[in-house]
Amino acid sequence: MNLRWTHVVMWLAFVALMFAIPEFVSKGTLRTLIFANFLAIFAISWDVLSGRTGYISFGHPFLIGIGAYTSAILTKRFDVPIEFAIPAAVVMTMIGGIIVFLPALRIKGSYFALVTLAFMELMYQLVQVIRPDLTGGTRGMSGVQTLTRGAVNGYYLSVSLMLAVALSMWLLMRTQLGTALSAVGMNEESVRGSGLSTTKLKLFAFLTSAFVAGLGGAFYVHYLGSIAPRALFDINFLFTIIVAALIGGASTIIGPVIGAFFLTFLLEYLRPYLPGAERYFIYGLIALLLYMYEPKGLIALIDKGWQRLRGAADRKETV
Amino acid sequence: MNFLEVNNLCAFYGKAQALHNVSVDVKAGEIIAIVGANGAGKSTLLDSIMGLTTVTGDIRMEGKSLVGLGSAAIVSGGVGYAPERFNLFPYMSVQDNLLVGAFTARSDIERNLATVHQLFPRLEERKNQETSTQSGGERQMVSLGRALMTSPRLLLVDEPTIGLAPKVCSEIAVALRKMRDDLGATIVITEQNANFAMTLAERLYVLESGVVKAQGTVDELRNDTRLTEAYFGH
Amino acid sequence: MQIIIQGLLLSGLYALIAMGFTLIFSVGRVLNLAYGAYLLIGGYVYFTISQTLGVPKLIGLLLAAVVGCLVGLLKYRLLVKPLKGDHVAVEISTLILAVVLQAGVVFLYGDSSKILLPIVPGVTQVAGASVTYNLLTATIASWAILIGLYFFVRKTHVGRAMQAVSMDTKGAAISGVDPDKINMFTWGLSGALGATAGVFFASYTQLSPSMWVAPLIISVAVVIVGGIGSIIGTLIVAHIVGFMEVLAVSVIAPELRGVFTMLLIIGVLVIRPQGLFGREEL
Amino acid sequence: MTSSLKISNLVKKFGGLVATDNLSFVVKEGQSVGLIGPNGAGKTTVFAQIMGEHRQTSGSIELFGREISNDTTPERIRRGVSRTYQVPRPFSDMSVLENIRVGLMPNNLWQMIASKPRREKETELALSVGFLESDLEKTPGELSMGDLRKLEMARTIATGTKVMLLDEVFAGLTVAEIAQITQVIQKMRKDGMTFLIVSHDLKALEPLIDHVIAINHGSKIAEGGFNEVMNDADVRSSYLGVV
Repeated sequence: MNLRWTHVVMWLAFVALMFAIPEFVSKGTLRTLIFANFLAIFAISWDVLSGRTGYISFGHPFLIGIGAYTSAILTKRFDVPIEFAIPAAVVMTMIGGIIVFLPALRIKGSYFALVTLAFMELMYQLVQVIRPDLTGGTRGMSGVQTLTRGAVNGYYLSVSLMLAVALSMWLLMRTQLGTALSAVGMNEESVRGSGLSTTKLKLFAFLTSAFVAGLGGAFYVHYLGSIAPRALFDINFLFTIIVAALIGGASTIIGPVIGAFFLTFLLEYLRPYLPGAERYFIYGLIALLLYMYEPKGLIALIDKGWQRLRGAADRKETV
Repeated sequence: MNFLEVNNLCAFYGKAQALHNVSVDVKAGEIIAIVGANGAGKSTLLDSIMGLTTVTGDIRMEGKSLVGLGSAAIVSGGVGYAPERFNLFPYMSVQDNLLVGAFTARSDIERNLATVHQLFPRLEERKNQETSTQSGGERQMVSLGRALMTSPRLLLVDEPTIGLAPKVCSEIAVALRKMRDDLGATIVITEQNANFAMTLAERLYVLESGVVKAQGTVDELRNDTRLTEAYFGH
Repeated sequence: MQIIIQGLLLSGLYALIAMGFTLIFSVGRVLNLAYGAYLLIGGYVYFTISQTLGVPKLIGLLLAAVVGCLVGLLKYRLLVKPLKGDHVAVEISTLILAVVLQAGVVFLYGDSSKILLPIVPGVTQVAGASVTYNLLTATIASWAILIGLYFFVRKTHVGRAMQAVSMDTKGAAISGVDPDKINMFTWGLSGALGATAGVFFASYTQLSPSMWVAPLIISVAVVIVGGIGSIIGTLIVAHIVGFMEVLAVSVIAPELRGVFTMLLIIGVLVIRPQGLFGREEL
Repeated sequence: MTSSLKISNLVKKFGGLVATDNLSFVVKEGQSVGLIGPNGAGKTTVFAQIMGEHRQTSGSIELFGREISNDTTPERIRRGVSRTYQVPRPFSDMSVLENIRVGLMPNNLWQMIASKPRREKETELALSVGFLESDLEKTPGELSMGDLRKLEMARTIATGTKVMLLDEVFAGLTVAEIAQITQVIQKMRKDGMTFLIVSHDLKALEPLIDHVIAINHGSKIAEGGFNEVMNDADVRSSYLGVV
């Protein structure tokens, strides 16, 4: 796993920074940060699957939705305590992950992406029709039990969850398993040709991604206290998740986190000028330009900048 | 000045260098053959003339450089190509395949079509058949026909006999000779089948691992050990 | 009877919608997820020119097609070509572009949906079913365009070159066809078709910034189920999708209108990824 | 000597086309055998069937006396046979060492997580195929064609293979690179590796092999010592052609 002390220091600094933030910012900003934390979790979940193995999921809201709906329905309609509802939601989402995994045994590339898109649209339409007494139909549900009161507590819960997910995924991806998953994304045939079962690896990626998505989805619904199909199974939401992962830097852990915070704050800073959905115009344009210019994301830009600084310093030394 | 001059050509597919300083000269109205084993770089040479690879060096037809031009410009400049795998359009009829070949030579369609039908009567009989249902020999005829539809002064044919029965091979040989004699086309073929090449061409170039190992007339090379060396190593 | 007539009319419209998407998928081997945005642009351009400014409807339709064509050309030059055949990158960037264009429309026209007046007003009765002249016009126009397109692709040099590029790019290049120019042309044509379809689609439903998603899904379904880019296949599958939708709405429940389309996409992709009419023709 | 690889009556049909036609041969343990034939003779198809990338129409493939036809590709590799490709397929964003690491990994998710990469073993393998210390952190984009072939061999050896199938190992290489790969193969032969090698470059192939099998149109036309096969009339006409 080759951990170095610099890693430990950087993680400690990161955690300390994240926990210190409520001391310095307003409650409004904290609410924005809470959304950024959840977005980061969703982006990490997307990246574990799509960024690593190359199986592009256009239906991630499908998984998140399973987690959110399961927990909301269990707590609101059946009075199941939250501490049981959330694990049950995660398990349901992992079952959903297996459903998404099955087509991946036969198809890949664009076709796989389209199937996942169809899953999302299917879920959107079914949720409104099947048992509206449970799902709340088109209007969704409100008055779902919340876990925390106030922005500060909400922030601490979301940031803890985000950091726990990020750290455990980071540790997992630093193992040989992480290397193998990335290898699947680069050349699946060569992974088989190295004697590794890609079916097993892919199943693991799908289950892990679903686990994180279900966890994030369930906690998210218990933070919001409400759920609506159009806000969840929505191309704009999907777009935000994917772009957060890509713009930050796919196939890394810190990348999706940076991407999520970047996007959330970009959206927030545009609010005074463009109050409605038209914010997505500037927001999307920036995302598109960044993606076209540097497909490896902000993390690669930062890295390049750092290398250049170091290069300049090195040159000075030698002179 | 020769009709076609290839000088110090190096060609690359990605990282692999497939040709090393290859030089070939062809006089107007000649038939020459590039022979050599599988992997010697024969197809690469023809692909390079057509602008389909990355090259260094020079390729000139009638003194004009072809390097850096796109395939479409090279075709309208008078080069026709029948590639090894034919690259036909599988779900189009024979006739439509030929008509695509006429994209840059629309004023000559009727004359060229008549020539093709005269050379290969079978293509006229089966003009509405889709090429995906055709035999290898028929596909070779469509491929040659499509190349003729571009009104070529230089015709490049990659492995005209590969996978074909001996009877079809001789049909193809007759057609190629007619294209030179009656239409005045200069022809470059590549062949793994050295014996076939020697019956058709006037001069040979022997290619081995991307390098020209020998060149000369058929008589000069017939008993030259360098020819068999290119295939068997000794 | 009502179902058959409704199904026929809707399917004709769907065939028109899917056609432009099919062309790009077939010739360029690219899934243009921003395809739905052509319909969006077409609808709003027509709205501005004919409904707001009061310019004759035919000119409005024509200008919508021209703008769609320009957007298509720009998309190819600025997005698709620089990304050179990286399919995933093209899909992701076109998806982002679709969101950008949607937001652009919100910016200019606001979030709420607008009613597009019927292009041809009036209603008639056909075998007991009431049919708006508007949808009838859309269907007739769609059939006329499809037939025209079919003959264009089959009988002209440029049309045959499009087929050639879709089947074998190298073969096309060595026949003197420049694949880049043909791609360019196809993107323009696809944009014009999409924008035209958008005008009819908007007058059938309504004009709203998110109206691009449903046609995109329909196009995806038609292309996936029909196999790669066949005009005939597109026509057939557009009818399957259209009739399934009409049946679902009238027999089961209106909310389920799209469910069977989704199931069809998933089923076909998983069981027969090459599509029901899976061969690569145009 | 026991047989490492035994192919019996192998047939592969693609629709009407017969790609492999009742082919049988044996590669004994520690032997190095050349598989030659003109373009389109069906050499690569034989490799694909041995590895399970294509399922044969009929016939059997035995590895160390055990039928492997029903095993998946990764299972066959675990049993000790693996191949390289004419066009190398590296992991594009990984260093030389990481590429080799994938070959060394256990096929068990838990062990993948629990066990650490064996960096010394990775380095040893890289150096054994002729990489320099300075190449170890390079990515495939920075490597030459010869290096890519070496990398693929190293990853293949890392799987613990006992029988190596090499497909056109010399294609696209410079003379110096051919010499280097030859050296690597010779050393591995001394160490007891079994080889089946496809190459159109017969001159480079000759020193590497104990004997040759020539195939054409999917069936065997000659087998024996290199010179014997080269002078075989059928082999000569399959290469030079008849009119």
